[in-house]
Amino acid sequence: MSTLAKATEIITGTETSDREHALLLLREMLRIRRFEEKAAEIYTMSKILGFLHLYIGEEAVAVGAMQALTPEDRIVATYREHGQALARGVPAKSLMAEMYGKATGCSHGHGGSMHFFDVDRRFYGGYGIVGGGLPIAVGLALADRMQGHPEIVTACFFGDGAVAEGEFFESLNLSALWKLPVLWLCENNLYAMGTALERHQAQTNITFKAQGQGVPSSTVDGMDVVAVEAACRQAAEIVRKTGNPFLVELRTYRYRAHSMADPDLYRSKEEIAEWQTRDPIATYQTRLRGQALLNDKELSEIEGEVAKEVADAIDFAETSPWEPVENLLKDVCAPEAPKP
Amino acid sequence: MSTLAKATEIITGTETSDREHALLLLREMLRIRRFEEKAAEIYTMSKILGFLHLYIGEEAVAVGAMQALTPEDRIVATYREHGQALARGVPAKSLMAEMYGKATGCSHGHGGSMHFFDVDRRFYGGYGIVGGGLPIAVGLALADRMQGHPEIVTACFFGDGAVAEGEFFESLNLSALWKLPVLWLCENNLYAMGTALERHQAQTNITFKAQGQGVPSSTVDGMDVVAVEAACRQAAEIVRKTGNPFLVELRTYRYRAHSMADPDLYRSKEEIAEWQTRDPIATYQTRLRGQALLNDKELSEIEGEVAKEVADAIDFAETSPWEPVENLLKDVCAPEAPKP
Amino acid sequence: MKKKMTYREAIRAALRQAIRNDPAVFLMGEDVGRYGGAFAVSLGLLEELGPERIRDAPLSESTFVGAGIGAALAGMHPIVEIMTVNFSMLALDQIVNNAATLRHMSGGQLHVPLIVRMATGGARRMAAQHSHSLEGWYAHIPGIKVLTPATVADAGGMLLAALQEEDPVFIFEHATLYPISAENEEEIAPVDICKAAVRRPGKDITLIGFGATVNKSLQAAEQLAAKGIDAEVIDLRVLRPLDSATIMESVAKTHRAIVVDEAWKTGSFAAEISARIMEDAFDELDAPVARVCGAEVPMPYAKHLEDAALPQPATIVSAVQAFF
Amino acid sequence: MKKKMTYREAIRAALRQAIRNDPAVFLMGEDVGRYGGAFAVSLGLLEELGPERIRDAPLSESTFVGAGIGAALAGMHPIVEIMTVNFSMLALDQIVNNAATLRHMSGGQLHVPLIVRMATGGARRMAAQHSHSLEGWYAHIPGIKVLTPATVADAGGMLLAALQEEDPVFIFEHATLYPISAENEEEIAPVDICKAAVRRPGKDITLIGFGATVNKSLQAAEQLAAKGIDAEVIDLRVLRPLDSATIMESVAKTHRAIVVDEAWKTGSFAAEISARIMEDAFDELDAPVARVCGAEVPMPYAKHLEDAALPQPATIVSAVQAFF
Ligand SMILES: Cc1ncc(C[n+]2csc(CCOP(=O)(O)OP(=O)(O)O)c2C)c(N)n1
Ligand SMILES: Cc1ncc(C[n+]2csc(CCOP(=O)(O)OP(=O)(O)O)c2C)c(N)n1
Ligand SMILES: [Mg+2]
Ligand SMILES: [Mg+2]
Repeated sequence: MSTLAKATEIITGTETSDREHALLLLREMLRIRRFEEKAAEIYTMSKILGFLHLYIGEEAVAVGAMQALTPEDRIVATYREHGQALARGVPAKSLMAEMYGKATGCSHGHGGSMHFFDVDRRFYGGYGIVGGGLPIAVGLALADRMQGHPEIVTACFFGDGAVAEGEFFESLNLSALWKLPVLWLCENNLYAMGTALERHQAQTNITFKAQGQGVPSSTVDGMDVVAVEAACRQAAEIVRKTGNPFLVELRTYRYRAHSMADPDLYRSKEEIAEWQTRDPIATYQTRLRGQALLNDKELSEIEGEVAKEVADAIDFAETSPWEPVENLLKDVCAPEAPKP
Repeated sequence: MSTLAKATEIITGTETSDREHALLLLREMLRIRRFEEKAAEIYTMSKILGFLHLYIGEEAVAVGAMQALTPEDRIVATYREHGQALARGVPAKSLMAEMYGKATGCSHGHGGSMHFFDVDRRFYGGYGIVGGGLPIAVGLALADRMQGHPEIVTACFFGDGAVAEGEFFESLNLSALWKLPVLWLCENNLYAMGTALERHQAQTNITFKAQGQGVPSSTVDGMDVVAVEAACRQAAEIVRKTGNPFLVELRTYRYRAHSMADPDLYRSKEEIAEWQTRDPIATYQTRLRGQALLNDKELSEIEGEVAKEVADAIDFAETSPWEPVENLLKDVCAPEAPKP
Repeated sequence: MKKKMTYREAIRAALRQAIRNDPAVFLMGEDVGRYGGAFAVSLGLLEELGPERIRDAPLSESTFVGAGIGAALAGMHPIVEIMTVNFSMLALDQIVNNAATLRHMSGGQLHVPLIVRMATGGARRMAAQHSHSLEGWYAHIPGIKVLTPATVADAGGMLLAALQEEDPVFIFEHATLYPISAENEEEIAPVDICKAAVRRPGKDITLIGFGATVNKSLQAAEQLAAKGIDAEVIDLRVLRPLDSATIMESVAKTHRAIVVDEAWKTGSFAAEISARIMEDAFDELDAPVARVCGAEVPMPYAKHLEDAALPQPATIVSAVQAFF
Repeated sequence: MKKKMTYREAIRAALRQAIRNDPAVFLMGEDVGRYGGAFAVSLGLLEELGPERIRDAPLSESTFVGAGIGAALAGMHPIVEIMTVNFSMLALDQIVNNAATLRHMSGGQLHVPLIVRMATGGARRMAAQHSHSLEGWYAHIPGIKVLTPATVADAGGMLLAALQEEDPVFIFEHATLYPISAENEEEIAPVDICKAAVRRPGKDITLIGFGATVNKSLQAAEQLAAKGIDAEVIDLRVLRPLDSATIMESVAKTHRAIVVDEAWKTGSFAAEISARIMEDAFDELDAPVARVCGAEVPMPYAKHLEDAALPQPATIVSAVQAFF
């Protein structure tokens, strides 16, 4: 598709700026991959508890999409939001500490893996109820529109499973009806837990659904970080210029089970293997090598730096304090304000 | 559209059977019109209380659609269901008694105007929560499908306002995904209370929305009873043959306020007047006269019979008993059954 | 300047003031604009304040409530009207899982200055789907405030007070109260939203109600006075956080209490009041606290049945007489 | 033939029997089939019973619950699984306004033989959106039955008993109970679903719980026995209709009671129990009924905070000691 064409332009150039950007995309994807590989290990040691939803395999989506956003833009994500948070620049240590449940976590240990928040980075959180973040995105964009900033984009990530929820349609309609600057990002990884898209949707073409609600859309190969960046830049551009919503469907795949609790009985090893041949990181590395933009030395440097960042995050989490139990009821409501 | 063409065939024939049918359509529409005119009068006398939503102007929709259904078919309606109940053959007296709150009402006085039920006629009720009846229709059709009767059609009436509710999309998807024999009948009267369709939907084309959920659809002039009958027969045929859902959008208009409580400030007198020139009853009468299928004598006979039916219904309601207060808690749950 | 106004007009006046005085405030809901509000509360405000600030929403309760939450996170102070409590269940996920949790779940980074108004209650012959009294469910949810104005003064004043809060405030307007009228300051001022109010002092027994059951209790108290029983009537006003102190002071004086609540008895908020009195004033009690609540039945349409299903002054009176 | 089985296996066995023996019965919900159930309750049943009877549903809670209601109206007896109570709010409109009202609203023409199962409760480090305890809300709704199996025997037996009912039955399976195991008849048989059960007889004080708080109360009772306090433990089993008699008999013996409920205290079902004891056994009480409930906070993720937010055997023990 045209965005793919447009995409390759970005990369084939050879000025350093392009090269730097290419390596940045690779590094960002690796940060997510290595961070989550460690998190999974730590989970087995019962230091991370509850739900842990890994993004491994989908890194190109968060990394590519995040390139299209400015610091003023707002982000709404799901319970599967490690990738978005890291790509947005939320410090790995505050994320790891959050998963440990430490007071130094990005949500003070109140949220865990599913509920990362970082308001300074306009990261408005991971939402655990499927579809539950979409109305929030509508509201953030409504506030920007009403406050005279239709150029601020609210990027809302959600999965293919969320399109089964009525809130998806209600939210798309409101965003189009009220002309709100929302960039709808549908991470179509083909499964909602164990339910394949074609087993939960009679019409699997998500762009038809968007059209029915008056939201223009595009579809992109979510395993190709360059294509994702191009498609999202194009879409974000439209949203920023028009102040109206746009939906991008990102075709991707989750390599790990839905969560650490999932026995993953509903898909074949072959299917997973087939998608692994399209690994967003491996394929991008090959591509960069082919374009002489990456060599072994550079790669191991990057891997080294990433490994250190993750190790530091774990140290930080391990050594961070717990929130005192006396604070249990803190932050439920505002501290009593003087009354009229 | 083609159904209109097809429609006119039905009527231009002159054998008695056609003529009888033509007069039946007229009579049915008049029964609804006169019944509701009286109901509105009685409401002002505070004998009917709560909400009263009149169907006046939309009679062709219920009457035309009902022709396409067999006694085995099932009907789900909204709080604006006087027309559907009458056209389905629920006795006028049991409806009037229900609106009086009498024990002889079709719902024993428990439901009132919004909640008519008549299981013998497979009339599964008027639902007061917008969109709330659609999942019920999915379930009725699911039961028929699972019990080996995909030829039984569940006809589900709902308004244009209901397409704003997520349940509309969820229900269409489930009906298509599970191949359920549901005839979705969208009564598009252009307003949801005071909110015009274009002020609550970015994409006002309802067939696009159906398509996005995998449900084929057609649109028909809901002010033309013949066209409605033809379109619904065609659609019901498809549902019966395929066992799959189909949606018909019926373009119609409500002449009276949304409910007796509505000051009707949101639309112009001109608009109402313009639509009144397309009155489904007046235009049909003219048409029948033009085809020499109706004369003054026949019309006044019909009017007389209809007036009598309504008068009898009022007598019945007036003279019917109240449910004894001692029965207040009856029918909340099954009478205690013997336990294991 | 005082002026006779209705409960409805007091809310309208408060809305007008709030929206005029603060660019962050706006009203959003079904038919609040062109239609004028299902209960005519916002009648005329669209013309005065425009469609941005008096915003008609589609029939999408979950999403426009969620949009209110999102807008509140980004600098606005939305007043969302859910036409009636009966439709609020469609938005309950957004309320329980987002509005009420975001401050805590984000470690205090976020807060949700949102107001949700809704009409509540029965007695209008609306039958089983349009007559719910679910204030007690909302009062169960940590992270929000729940207000139940029972007077003209509270109808307007509570809305302005709610706008001074940083967290979500839910205001339940009993639909039968919209037409009541009273002398009121033309310029609405915020009222206290911390304390319950003693609406009628008395020494023999305490009648505790909120919303529509306050007036019913006052009527009962008048009838009881004729019978020589001096009942104190408490209007809870705020269901969450609950002002236990005012209740306990009264019980310490009267040693008897009846809670009057239109909701179905089992699991009603009346049970919470009874349990609190048990916990905080057990030794003061000369008799068990009683509850006069709604009958446990989906609301019937027929007037005589609905009247029988709801607490009435007469049923309160006989419940009181059972104490003496 | 007795056999050691888990709570999870008992439900699975009951599902298998019910679906095999009655063509009207089927299981419908998110990921009940291919995935095997979020809690592996229906693991293997798809292969045994096929996709018609073990029906995977899209993420459309409101609609597949409503579809269950509709199917029940037309001759089926659906068992709908809502993955967890946390998602049930999306279906609450269908439950409150349709499932619970249709029999009455139709004048008795219709009835809704529907079972809705859902996992409930906290203590699994699932944080604020996945740890709700809302059984009390459901127990407020006339027209439905509410069951809370706390044992392996009840887990399977209650499901089969529920299938003998003509009205909607809601079964709350506390997620922490799925792995518990006990000797149980291999062939599941229906159990009584009218009465509460005395799980441990005692004479000094009555501990009243349901679901997960039954075992916590039993653990507390053991610790108290060592301290010379003999606690009676009641498992409510059925929250609606509530078996008051068993509670009052116990209180008449012990004269003291504590209600243990994981839900937020204010507006909890524990309040209803306390109020009922006040109303029916006031003169039997030597001390006010106490409540040990969940802290009023959105559930925190961190283990030490969640543990502090929920009733624990230790907190029950100290609440009891405050009586003596
Ligand atoms: C309303 C609701 N129903 C069910 C769940 C349980 N659940 C959590 S994630 C999930 C699948 C969501 O799939 P998708 O939207 O495609 O996102 P993905 O996990 O694939 O990223 C389900 C069913 C939930 N969290 N919320
Ligand atoms: C969920 C819900 N929200 C709001 C209402 C109040 N209400 C009743 S009818 C109605 C308009 C519905 O319009 P439409 O679906 O077009 O049906 P019509 O009345 O035009 O026949 C509204 C908003 C309701 N009954 N249910
Ligand atoms: Mg997915
Ligand atoms: Mg309409």
